[in-house]
Amino acid sequence: MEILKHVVMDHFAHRNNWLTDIEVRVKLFYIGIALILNILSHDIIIPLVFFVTSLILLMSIKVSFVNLGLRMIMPLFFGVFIMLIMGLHKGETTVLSGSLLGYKLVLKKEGLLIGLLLFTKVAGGVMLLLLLSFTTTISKICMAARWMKIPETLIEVMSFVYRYLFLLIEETETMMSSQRSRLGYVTWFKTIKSFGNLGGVLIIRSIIRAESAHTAMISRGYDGGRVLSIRLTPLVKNDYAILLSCGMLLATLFYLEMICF
Amino acid sequence: MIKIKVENLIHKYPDGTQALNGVNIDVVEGEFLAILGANGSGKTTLLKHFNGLLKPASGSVVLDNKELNKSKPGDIFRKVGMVFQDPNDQLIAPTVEEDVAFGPTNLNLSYDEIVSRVNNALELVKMKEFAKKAIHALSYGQSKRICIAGILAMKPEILILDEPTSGLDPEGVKIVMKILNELNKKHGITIILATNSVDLVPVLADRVAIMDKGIIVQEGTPEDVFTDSRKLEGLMLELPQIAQLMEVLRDKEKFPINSLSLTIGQARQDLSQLIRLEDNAFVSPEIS
Amino acid sequence: MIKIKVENLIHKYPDGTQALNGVNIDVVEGEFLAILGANGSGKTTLLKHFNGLLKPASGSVVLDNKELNKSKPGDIFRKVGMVFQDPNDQLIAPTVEEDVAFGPTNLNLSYDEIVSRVNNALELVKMKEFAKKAIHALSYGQSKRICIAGILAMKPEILILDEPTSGLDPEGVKIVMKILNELNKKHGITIILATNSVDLVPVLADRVAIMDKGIIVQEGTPEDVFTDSRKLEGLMLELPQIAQLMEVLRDKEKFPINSLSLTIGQARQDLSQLIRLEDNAFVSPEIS
Amino acid sequence: MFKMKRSILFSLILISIIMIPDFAFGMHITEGILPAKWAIFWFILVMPFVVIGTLKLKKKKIEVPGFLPLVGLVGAAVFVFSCFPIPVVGLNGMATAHPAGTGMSAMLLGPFVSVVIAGIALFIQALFLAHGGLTTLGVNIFSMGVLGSFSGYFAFRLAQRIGMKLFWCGFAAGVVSDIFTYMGTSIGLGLLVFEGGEPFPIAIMDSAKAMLEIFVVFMTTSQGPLCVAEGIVVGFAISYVYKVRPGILHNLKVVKVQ
Ligand SMILES: Nc1ncnc2c1ncn2[C@@H]1O[C@H](COP(=O)(O)OP(=O)(O)OP(=O)(O)O)[C@@H](O)[C@H]1O
Ligand SMILES: Nc1ncnc2c1ncn2[C@@H]1O[C@H](COP(=O)(O)OP(=O)(O)OP(=O)(O)O)[C@@H](O)[C@H]1O
Ligand SMILES: [Mg+2]
Ligand SMILES: [Mg+2]
Repeated sequence: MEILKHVVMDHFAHRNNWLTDIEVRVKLFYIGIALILNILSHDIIIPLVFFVTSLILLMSIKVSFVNLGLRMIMPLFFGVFIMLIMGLHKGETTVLSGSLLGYKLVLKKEGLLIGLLLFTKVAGGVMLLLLLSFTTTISKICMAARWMKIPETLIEVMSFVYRYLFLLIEETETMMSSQRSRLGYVTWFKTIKSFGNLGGVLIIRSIIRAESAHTAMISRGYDGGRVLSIRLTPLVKNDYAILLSCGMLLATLFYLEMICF
Repeated sequence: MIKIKVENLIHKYPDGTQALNGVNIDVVEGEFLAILGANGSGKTTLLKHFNGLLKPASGSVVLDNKELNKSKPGDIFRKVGMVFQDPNDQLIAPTVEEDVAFGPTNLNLSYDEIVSRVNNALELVKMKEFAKKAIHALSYGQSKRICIAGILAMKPEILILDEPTSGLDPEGVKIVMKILNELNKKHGITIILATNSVDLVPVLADRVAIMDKGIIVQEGTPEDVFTDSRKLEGLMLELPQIAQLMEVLRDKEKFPINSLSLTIGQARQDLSQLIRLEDNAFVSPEIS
Repeated sequence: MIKIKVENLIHKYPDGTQALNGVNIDVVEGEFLAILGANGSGKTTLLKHFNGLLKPASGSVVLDNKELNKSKPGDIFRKVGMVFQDPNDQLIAPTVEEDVAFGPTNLNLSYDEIVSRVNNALELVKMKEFAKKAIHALSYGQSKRICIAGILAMKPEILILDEPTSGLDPEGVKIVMKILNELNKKHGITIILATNSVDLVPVLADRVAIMDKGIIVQEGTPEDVFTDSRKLEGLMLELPQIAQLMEVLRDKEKFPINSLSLTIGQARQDLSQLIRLEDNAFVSPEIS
Repeated sequence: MFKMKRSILFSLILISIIMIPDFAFGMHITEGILPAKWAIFWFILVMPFVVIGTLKLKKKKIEVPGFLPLVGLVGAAVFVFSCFPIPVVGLNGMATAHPAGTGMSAMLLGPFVSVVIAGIALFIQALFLAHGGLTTLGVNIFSMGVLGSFSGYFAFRLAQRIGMKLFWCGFAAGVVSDIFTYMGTSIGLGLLVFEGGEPFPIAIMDSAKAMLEIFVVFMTTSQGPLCVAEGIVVGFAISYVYKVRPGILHNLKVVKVQ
């Protein structure tokens, strides 16, 4: 739970800096195209370029290494894992071999190289994602989603999840503390049982909360219409300019990769 | 002019609890009515009848000469705004701005009108700089203010509040009470407020209704209602601290006090007058 | 004897909020300590350090001469019981009985011992007849009492309470305060209580510590702490109502009062003495 | 020389196995791993489920007032539930693992709505926690959303049909949905080995072997015991709700009114 709270906070996106000020649709366009280029790439250059540029951009708004590191750890472990799988299954040239509990394992060079490419793609892709999440609030993403004609219902459910997620996390933490302070976690089975109770309480609470949220909505005139109300401002010249330059940059990158490698 | 007329209101919850046992009360336009009662006396249940969130088992609630049962919900919510006890139950959108805009949007106003109302409401509760903030990043007192703003943006004629100050520190209480006082006295909004704390009621309310076990047992100006501590104690309530002191002084110390002062200002007057009386006695002993 | 010693305690929440900025405080065995502070001043954060629920960023908390960081959680929780602000966050078993038994069961006591502890705890909070009741069928005040019972059944030496009376009606407040007073004075349990309401503190606490922005700014007996309203107002707090009245009488009306009385009883004495003084003056004007 | 190589291999594999519980947070496939063709394939595969789920939601939203906040809040609760740090013991020793939670949401809200909730949770996790990703959203919705929800739902209903106690119904939903989720993830990863160039049967065999290996690694490290632990937790949770507020389960039509 601790780690979750540490990471799920979106306070970076609520700060004011030049990256958060960029139109959300422009950012989404850039990140989207970049992610596609990232997975299309055949060598490690493009992912590394994305990794480094995103990192620099994030540094420019003073995101600390600790914050980035915390979020990068798990994806990077995943990258290592994938490298191993690829190494064990693809290619011919044996690098290492051995057996584990009688199961024969052979690490091969070509596979490891493919794995390495995937590893860099993970690093690049995740850094791009972080670039988006550190500079864009969920409500802005909801607005953009509405502009993209994503069904209203989905956006509304997401805004509810987001609204109450923090509240429920906080309540759950308090409940866990109180269980702990009454020794609810002393043995494994008691721990599991305590978690079970906690899960049950969580469900009951969320449903009671949903009822009162609905009451509040009705008493504020809700009759099945929209939940979210703020509109996106229309795109202005500046946005188009950034959009265009992003597009050109990405196109150049793509072109370079096509001819050079 | 009578704004809301409640007659013989009875409410039964689905599990059989009869939370209201025949409530009668009139709310006059522009007044500040406080409903006072112990935990479980039925305050919240009564408030929810004022805007039709609950339906009476029998009896009637009449708003502006029209029975609530026969009005369209939309019309009622346009007139009556309600602030719930727990701000977390009331704030549903992800950011402050969107939440305040929620009500006006449902009134089908124009975009510009919505924006101006949101701004005005945030201005009134002094939370303008928090417009873009996420709801979950607010402190308790701040979220309480956003609740009020969200209702104000709907420009209701009647404002209903369920324990608006519980959990707030003294400064927070003062701010909320100041907002309410301004709304009532300057903007003429009718205010109905439920509470179980006695100390803030006398300062503001024009009229107090005391509830117990689902009925209204007493009604009148704060001065009328707070005359007898024993009666209130029977209802699990007590006099405001100052009134308790004055009562002790009157009954035990035999101070010559007529009516119990409820606020510090009144008590100050009363007590200093007493001393001055004694001073007079001292200056001109011959007269007495 | 010093039970808990807090030195230079600093706490940082993950999002960077530094909620405690160097707290120093000693808790003496058997005392009743009240921690007073505005919303967000860091009371809850401090309390959670007393039983190791939060870990200090720097500084130390020493319980019975042993650093908390180095003790086993089980040992700490055996000694220190904590009652949280919202009873709904604390009551997790389906029925009253089961909930109160939750703690003792985890202490691996014999069945008979558990039963007797549960009974005693329920007796203490006067909730014996509710033993079989479902938790969700309790009123707010009742659930608050069950929370206390659940902790009492673990027989802690120290009882920590976070705003134990918010949301309760005056009667409920009185009952909870009576229970606490009994536990402290009769059973010798050390009590630490956090609150932002000033009116109940002076009645009970031996000592008051005032928090602001994560540090303790003042500490002393209630009489020491509540001497100056302006200072308190700077901390978003206020004097108890009675003390406010006495202050006005002293400063504005020039009543000859030395120290501000905090309770109705004290104020009664002071004021009646004053009046009697004047009476004396009246009887023998020559002397003055 | 050969010995040294062997020990390097061993330590590599051991290290990665020990690390697994750390990244196995809900076990989502990370951004960047899937090549474009597979990404598109998975998106197309899950699209019908998401569309049906959304349509169902839309219909229910109009029919049942208050259904929208209900789905949102239960979604948030399941999200929080999937963050419980459950201690388990696997080959890699004592570790804390996190339940998938889809069994729970499928049980409460039905499989299609549960797919939608899983999709939203995955989207938020991809953004905030960098768990999973956007191009891998498809495969993750497939394993956690589609496989997890439907298997959990049917396991629950089946267990109910044969008259098991509510605890065991919840247990079944938890265990089965968890196993299927990991199966989905193994399939997604194993298919990466699949190569168009080789003859089809060989390619399939290769991927199948990889899938199996990945699945075995999951099951023997903390994820295996986690399935059981999640089952117990879900079982306790659902029977707790039934004991305290049976009305909730009746209203959601999880259990029939006696
Ligand atoms: N949803 C419900 N179902 C059944 N009984 C209810 C429900 N809500 C309230 N009650 C009961 O109705 C009575 C009145 O409740 P109400 O909430 O109106 O009290 P209140 O005066 O607002 O109290 P408080 O000061 O604690 O807020 C109580 O006895 C309560 O237990
Ligand atoms: N989990 C958290 N993460 C980040 N900041 C927090 C967290 N909990 C509390 N804070 C912040 O730490 C400060 C102290 O909070 P704390 O809860 O200790 O205050 P408090 O004195 O108990 O206030 P209240 O009277 O409102 O209960 C506040 O500024 C608050 O916003
Ligand atoms: Mg109420
Ligand atoms: Mg607090």
